Amino acid sequence: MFDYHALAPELILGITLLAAIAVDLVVPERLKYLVGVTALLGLVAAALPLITLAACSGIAGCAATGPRVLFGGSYVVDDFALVLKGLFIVSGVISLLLSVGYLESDDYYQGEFYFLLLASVTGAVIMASARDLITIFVGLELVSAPAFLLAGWRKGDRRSNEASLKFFLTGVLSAAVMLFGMSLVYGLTGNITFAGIAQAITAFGLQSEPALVLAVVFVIVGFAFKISAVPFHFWAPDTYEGAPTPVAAYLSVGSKAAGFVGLLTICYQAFAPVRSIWGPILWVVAALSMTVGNLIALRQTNVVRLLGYSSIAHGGFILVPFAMAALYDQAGLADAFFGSITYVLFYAFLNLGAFAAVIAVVHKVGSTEITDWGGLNRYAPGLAALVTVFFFGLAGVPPLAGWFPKFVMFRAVLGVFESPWAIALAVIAAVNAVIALVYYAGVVKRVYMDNVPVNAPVDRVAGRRLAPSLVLALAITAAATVIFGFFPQLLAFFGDVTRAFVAAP
Amino acid sequence: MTHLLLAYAGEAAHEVAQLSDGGTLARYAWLIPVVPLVAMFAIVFVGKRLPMKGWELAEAAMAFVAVYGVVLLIANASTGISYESSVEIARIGSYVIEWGWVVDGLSIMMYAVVGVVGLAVFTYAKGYMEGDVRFTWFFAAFTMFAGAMLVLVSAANMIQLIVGWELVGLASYLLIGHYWEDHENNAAATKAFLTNKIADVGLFVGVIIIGVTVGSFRFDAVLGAVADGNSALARVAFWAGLAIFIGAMGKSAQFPFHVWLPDAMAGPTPVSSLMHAATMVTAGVYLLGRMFPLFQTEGFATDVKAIIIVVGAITLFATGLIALVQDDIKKVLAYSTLSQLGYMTVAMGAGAYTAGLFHLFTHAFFKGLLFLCAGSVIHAVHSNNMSDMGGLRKSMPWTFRTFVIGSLALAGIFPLAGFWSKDEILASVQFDASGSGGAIASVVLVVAIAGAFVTAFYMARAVYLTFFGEYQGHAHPHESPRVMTYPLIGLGALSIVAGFANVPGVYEGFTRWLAARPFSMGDHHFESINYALAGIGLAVALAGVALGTRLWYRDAATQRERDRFRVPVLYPLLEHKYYIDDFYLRGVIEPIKGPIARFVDWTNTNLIDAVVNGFGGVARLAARFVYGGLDQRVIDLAINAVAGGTSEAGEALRHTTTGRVQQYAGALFAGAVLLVVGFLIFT
Amino acid sequence: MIINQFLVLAALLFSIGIYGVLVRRNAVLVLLSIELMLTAVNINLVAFGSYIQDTLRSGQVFALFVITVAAAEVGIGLAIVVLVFRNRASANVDELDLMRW
Amino acid sequence: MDWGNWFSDANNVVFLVVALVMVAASVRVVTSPNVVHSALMLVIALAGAAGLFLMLGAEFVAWTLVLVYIGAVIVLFLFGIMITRAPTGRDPGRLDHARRWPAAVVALGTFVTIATVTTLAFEDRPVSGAVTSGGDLGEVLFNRYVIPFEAVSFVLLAALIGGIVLARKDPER
Repeated sequence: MFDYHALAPELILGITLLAAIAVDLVVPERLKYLVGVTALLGLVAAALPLITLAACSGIAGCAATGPRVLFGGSYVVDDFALVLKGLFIVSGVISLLLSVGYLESDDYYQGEFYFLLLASVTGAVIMASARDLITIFVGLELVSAPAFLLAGWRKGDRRSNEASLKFFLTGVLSAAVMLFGMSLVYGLTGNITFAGIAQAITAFGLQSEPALVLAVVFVIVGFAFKISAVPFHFWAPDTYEGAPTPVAAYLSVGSKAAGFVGLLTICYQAFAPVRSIWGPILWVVAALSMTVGNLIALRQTNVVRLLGYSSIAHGGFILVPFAMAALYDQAGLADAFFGSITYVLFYAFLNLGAFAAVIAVVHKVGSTEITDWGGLNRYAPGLAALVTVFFFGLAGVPPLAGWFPKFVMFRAVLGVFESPWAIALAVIAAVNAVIALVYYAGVVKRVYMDNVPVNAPVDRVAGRRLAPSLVLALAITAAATVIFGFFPQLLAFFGDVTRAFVAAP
Repeated sequence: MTHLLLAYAGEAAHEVAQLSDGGTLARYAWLIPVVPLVAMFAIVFVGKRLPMKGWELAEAAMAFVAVYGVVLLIANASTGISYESSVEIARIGSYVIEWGWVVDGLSIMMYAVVGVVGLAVFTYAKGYMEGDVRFTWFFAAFTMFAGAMLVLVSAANMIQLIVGWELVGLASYLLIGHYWEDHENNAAATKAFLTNKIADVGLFVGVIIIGVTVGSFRFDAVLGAVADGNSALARVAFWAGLAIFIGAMGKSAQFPFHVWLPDAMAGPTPVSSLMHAATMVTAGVYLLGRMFPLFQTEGFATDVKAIIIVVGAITLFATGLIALVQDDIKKVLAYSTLSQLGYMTVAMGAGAYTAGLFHLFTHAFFKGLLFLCAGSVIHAVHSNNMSDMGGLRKSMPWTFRTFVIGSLALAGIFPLAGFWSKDEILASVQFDASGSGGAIASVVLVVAIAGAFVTAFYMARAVYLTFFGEYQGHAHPHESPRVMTYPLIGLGALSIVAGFANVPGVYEGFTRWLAARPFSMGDHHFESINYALAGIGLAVALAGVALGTRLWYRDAATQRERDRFRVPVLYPLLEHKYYIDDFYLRGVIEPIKGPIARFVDWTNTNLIDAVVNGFGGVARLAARFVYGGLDQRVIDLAINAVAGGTSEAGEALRHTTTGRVQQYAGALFAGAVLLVVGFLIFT
Repeated sequence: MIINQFLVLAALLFSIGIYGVLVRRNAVLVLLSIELMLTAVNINLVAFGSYIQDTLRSGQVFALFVITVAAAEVGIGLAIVVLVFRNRASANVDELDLMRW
Repeated sequence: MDWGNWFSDANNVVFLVVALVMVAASVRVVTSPNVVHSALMLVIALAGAAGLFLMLGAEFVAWTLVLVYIGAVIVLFLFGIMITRAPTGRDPGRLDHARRWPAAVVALGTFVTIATVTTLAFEDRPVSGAVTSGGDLGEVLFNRYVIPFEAVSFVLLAALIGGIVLARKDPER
């Protein structure tokens, strides 16, 4: 029968989903936040089995140690899966905390919102363990489908409508392309489990098969869309800008991380024998993402849009270790894998923090236009400091947490610095790191050095108090940004344990 | 106290000497970077509530560092100290990231310099910043600035060095932009930050290449690999060394990364003082010193030294000339700092570890002093421009005396500090020219001697224009309060005596202090003073002073009038219409139609002037060209073009996001198909 | 029956779908075109399933999942289209340009 | 390959006919000036696909396609068309962009790439029409693929709940 312990997080999340609907049906309008509380409790409860699974060998009555392989290799609960599940749950919790105050401040449907957010997190949690094409596809759809709807949650706002429709159409389209690729993978290898695909590629000698190139690229497109890598990125800035800001935060972290999980598992496992195919392709995508994302971000006047483009660029940084995969030895490959995962982990806290700060500032200032943020530190010095922490953190200024993942990324790519391609990519990444600093510092500069704009709607909203949940989210992310900057090992440890993923073929 | 049997790194001590591990003193040296950083947080949180608004915390922290540094220096002078300790904070696979502190000759020297100069500057800043609206904030950032530099200096590994390095950059950004109400200061802060960041890319790449090759980021592991002749490191040493030098060029403002430093004058004067003397700009030279064996050991990055020496020589001469035409007194000093950093870089490029760092040591005192004096003057006359000054020697006697001491030290006049250190650099370059440096070093030697002349020349100008003649400003100048003059006197005294720390053949203490490191530096030490070169150096410096006196020691109605050359031979050809007329009038028309007597008279009264002015004019014209033509146009243009180009590219690219979802879809398909087709074609 | 005849048909349907996605202005019609593409995927999956003679029936199961997910997507898509239409009285995708650059 | 042999198989003739009908219907889906016609043409294309599935022995998939798509999805589409009052007359200019040629080039390029690459990979290897029983499929579905099965049920639930929220008209707004 099933290993219920291994499936406990998913089961708890599933039950919570149903419970959320039930709560939503029975509570009156003014108590709808209880649905959010239910979702929050469910997420926390789902995190508990992660701990017991991680510590399993020491628990009486828990026989299995090491990876738990379920359903004939379709579903695997290993350290990698546990770490990523943890990340998804944490980012889900923070996204929920960001949402509560935001939803109550205006006339939104609350109960359904929490339900959909939870459903999306559940999809991501499933993806972390998915080791076959069907499960990962369905998991991805469970991440995306609620997100399409959430992007349109500000029903009366045409921008939100647009955001939703654009996101939906490009999303479904990229899913179709990805499915076409998956069908070819299935046809060529006769397998849908990642392990089976990898074996079949070697056994049938498909390494230089053009059809496999097509299949690999098409599959990558599906995930590249999710991580908004150039040239599959166009939806991201529009959607971030139009969608409710907490949704944008979730899209840029939870949903994006889910895309990376798909990319990591498929590339490093199913397509492990054809690193020479996806390596160069992701080289191009990484270089383009960093450059295009950063250059366009330079010219943005809206801070959410700016974060949208910066998130594209960060996606590129995360892809950098992938790019040289063809040249790595086994240890180097583990380093590259670790590099990407670590970047995702750090970036999650930094970016959620940045969005939390944006939500808080918008609450005070009433605008996402950067010019309206001028002189923020005169009337909200605490928020100004938080903006500084997160934006400089994203820029990678030590000792804030952002420096460490960049360092790991550079080390991974320079691990094969004999290759001119590695040097070229490192230089591109380095130049982009500098460019990124310009626009992050630009926002900080406005916050501290500009005057309060005369016509800003500041006076109208300046006195508003922040929701306690938002303050909690800010506290968590700010603490993470500072503490993980000084003690990166606390977080990098989780990246470290995932190395085994690469070692196991 | 356990003693380590380690060979003294230097050539000076031929015998195998004992190095001490420093005992308790070294084990608690981690306090040196930590105390200022703790003080910074304390100032941020409680500073405003304290009676002196946080200044006392900053001062106490710097006093602690100064005392600790000096005590270490004394201990090191008696028995060389070499101690190192690290605490692991993170681990990437087999790579360990650590927090460590190094207590050896090099770092002790830096602790002492940062502490002593910092203490003087912090004391002075109390008076200078009095009444500033962001007084507390200033001292928080200022303490962080010093603390970050100490983090950098104490780093036992390259990662920590980068952390300190970036923190210094961040603190300088905050401090340069302190008067952010003025837009120009913002721009200056941003420019400094970005120029540094671009160069930092080099450091980053270099550090990672070395770290990956050696398998550790610790300095002792890296230098150990150099000592063992690690072949993997030898293969990449050139590129790694070059990358690291690029990083050093950014912080130490070497050509063409020097552009940020003059603009960085926008910050309050104490910031400039600390930045130019002890922190920030010395970081690059310090880094080269820390990594010195990599550049010096045969088979490693020795080829980079040729680049280093050339870059240093260009910097020292080109920027020295520019100092000649500046009106802003702080800019004169800023360009002079660039020039002196050029000397230090030249020394490093010539393989003269001790000489380069000795100049860093002496320069810290007199440049810190000069900036504080300039601040005192600016404080008094409410203007940075020398055209608004003049005649201040009467109203500001202490500032005048100390400024003259600093200027003479900088100009390299015997027996002040600058004389000894500059002479040692010249001697090292000469030694290099006779050895591996070859022709390049010979040329550099000439450039360096010419630079000594220029240095004396522009400092003479600064002294005469500021303190002599008639006062031209509007405010009523007065001597600064004692909290400001005492630091001047202290630094003035150090500027006089610091040079005696290393007199070849007489007292070589500094050489021994610096040599207290576990790995051989392999640089050359002189057994005695090179009298010939010392004579030449002193002669050109005196010539510079003399020429300056001839040109600027005179009274005139306005400062502009005083700051003027009369060059009847060169200017007509090149510059000003007025001078063309003048030339015709006095050089051609009058002699022809006037009597012979007038011609003889003219010759008598003007020929010497013409020669003198002509010589000065050449220098001045060259300076004009370098400043107006090269520095302001070409380099600024290049930087602006890069910045503008990036921005334009962003603007163009941004229009690819058309808002039309079907174009997004088209891009998605086209991207996918192009990736496939491109891959199939190219492989 | 050979595998290639199904593959060519699927490629054709997929490309026709792409054409439709790119030229149709009405969001509902774009969605219809995407359905064509998914049909192409299903043909591929089922044909490959038969070709491989997969005992796990992965191809057919995959096709079932694709069909189900596509149905859900159509529901979501139409809800969004209705929402957009209500606010701007048009379902044309090329008029969605409030946000760009 | 031997076209004579290929044609002698009755299955292939049926395939050819069905495929031609599907392609023709698909082309109409993307070119028809009438939205309702487009939707109905999709029905034909899908029916053709169901026919192909039957030929390949995938009976359960075929009937699911018919039930889910033709029974439900198309009806949904028609509702969508009516609610959004998409133009149903004969006016292609309002339904299509002027940029047909670039789109056709992209589509053609995609087709050539996919078709070339895939047909070269598989050549003319045969496929069997052996029937898969629904029981077999169910067995696999509820054992091996139970996780995606549950997940897909949540996708549908989310689509349902979220769809209602987005599509309903809020009385107070």
